[in-house]
Amino acid sequence: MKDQAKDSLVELKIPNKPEFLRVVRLFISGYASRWQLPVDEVEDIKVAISEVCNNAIKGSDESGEISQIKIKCWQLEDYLVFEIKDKSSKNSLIEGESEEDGLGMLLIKTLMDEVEVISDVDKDKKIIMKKKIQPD
Amino acid sequence: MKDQAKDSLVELKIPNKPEFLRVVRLFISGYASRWQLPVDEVEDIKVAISEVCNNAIKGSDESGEISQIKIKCWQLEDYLVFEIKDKSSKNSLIEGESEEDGLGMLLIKTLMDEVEVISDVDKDKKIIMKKKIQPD
Amino acid sequence: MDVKMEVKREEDYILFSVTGEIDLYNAKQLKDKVNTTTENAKTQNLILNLLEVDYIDSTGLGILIGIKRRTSENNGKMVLVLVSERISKLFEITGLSNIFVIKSSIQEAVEELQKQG
Amino acid sequence: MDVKMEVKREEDYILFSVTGEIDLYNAKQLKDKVNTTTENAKTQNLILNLLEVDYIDSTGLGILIGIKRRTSENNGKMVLVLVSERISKLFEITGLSNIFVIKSSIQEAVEELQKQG
Ligand SMILES: Nc1ncnc2c1ncn2[C@@H]1O[C@H](COP(=O)(O)OP(=O)(O)O)[C@@H](O)[C@H]1O
Ligand SMILES: Nc1ncnc2c1ncn2[C@@H]1O[C@H](COP(=O)(O)OP(=O)(O)O)[C@@H](O)[C@H]1O
Repeated sequence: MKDQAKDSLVELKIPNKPEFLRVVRLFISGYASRWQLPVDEVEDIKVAISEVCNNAIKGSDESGEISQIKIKCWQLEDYLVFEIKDKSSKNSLIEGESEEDGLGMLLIKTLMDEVEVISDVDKDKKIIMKKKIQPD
Repeated sequence: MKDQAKDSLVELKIPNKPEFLRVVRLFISGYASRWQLPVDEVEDIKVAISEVCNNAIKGSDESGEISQIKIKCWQLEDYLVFEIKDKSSKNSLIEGESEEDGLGMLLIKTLMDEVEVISDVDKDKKIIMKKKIQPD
Repeated sequence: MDVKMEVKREEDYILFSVTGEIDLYNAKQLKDKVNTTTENAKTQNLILNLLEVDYIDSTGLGILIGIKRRTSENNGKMVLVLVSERISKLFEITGLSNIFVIKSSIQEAVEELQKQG
Repeated sequence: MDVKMEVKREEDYILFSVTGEIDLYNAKQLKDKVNTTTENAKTQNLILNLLEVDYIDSTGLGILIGIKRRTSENNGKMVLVLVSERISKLFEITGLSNIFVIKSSIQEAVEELQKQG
């Protein structure tokens, strides 16, 4: 990992349960504030990441088994990069059936500059999202 | 790890740099709010953990090499348990020389119900702190 | 849950005022509270005052859609009260700003309901 | 840095008003700003208005001690303005509440300086 990424790399792991969504939101506010981002951009990131977590939590309910959602954030040149990994969700972190899921995906794709889904059936589901920031 | 701990286990890793202290503070607010703690208790936890992070950051400056501070939080019966690990700090996570360090230690020991330092020279420095909460 | 909802029953509408963050954790509780309140109420006209809502996710938006659908089925009218640019942005992105009647004060919402009378 | 400091030079004291969170990240910047401002100022009497400070750590407390020491060396007086129970609790725990002169309004702080005149 490049140095710049290394000294901006922060990782958060939460159980895939809805009561920890608030921790994610506050964590993101704290992280994004590190780069003096305008409030609106911080909120965009917060919503997008929360929606991915929503999918991971909803996708995992049936199994009932507690697994972790892993969120990694780092800076790469003019971007903040957010990688979210989750084991348990059956469907991919971004597709979903219900109307709500559709809203969630629309929010993720609109609020983030780049969205990439890397999900192979057996291993982790992974989504990488990028948000452009002025160079620090 | 006991089930109760497992479904309350949250982990945060930050670089040992002062600009990430704010992430820790917001993260703690989010985490502690999960247990409907009175605001004053949330602030106690925030100060105690930040002081341990201060020591880890100050202790690491000389080496200049970026390492991570790992913070784990979980519930154990009537307690919230906070474990903080850091590789680089020469001195232990709780001792310190300067007047400031003295203040920090005093705050940590006063604001937390239990404080245990486990630091063996070569491996990680580790401190475990507990705060009593009403059973959830 | 980090959200609060106050209910005010009026002659020809019920006012729900929500404060805080609406997410996957507490959205369902809100929906249940609205549904039980309106169940056999005299009026099916609702005003949802979101002025103090500072965060809403897709589940929150989803319950608003559900409440609107139910209100229409019961021949009621529903008006949202919303000014926050932040929250409005989410309504616009999802196209929901076209589906809901949105006013910027409770007074305007009440007038809107009377207009549609 | 997530902290702001405003300076107001008066005839017989300098007023520093701090807003936000004082931590390891920004404490030194605050100290430098106070020191450069008071360096060759007419008066060495300082009022540090902490009414809007919602977080302070040991480094923050440390710089307050340093500023007080320097002020005394320059035969100046220093008064803190503080009401937050949260912050006062940290002063009490560390015993600093006995070291500093602490008032609950700027007005009281000014009167305190005039008294010691
Ligand atoms: N995601 C969450 N999971 C669990 N508890 C939460 C969460 N978010 C907030 N809380 C806590 O719920 C408590 C109650 O929130 P509050 O807004 O006061 O509503 P109420 O007191 O009516 O439940 C607060 O102390 C808050 O910290
Ligand atoms: N720990 C931190 N590290 C870096 N930047 C931070 C930190 N905390 C806050 N900031 C950011 O610094 C920016 C400036 O903070 P602010 O309080 O507006 O003071 P100023 O604008 O005078 O620097 C804010 O956007 C905030 O997000």
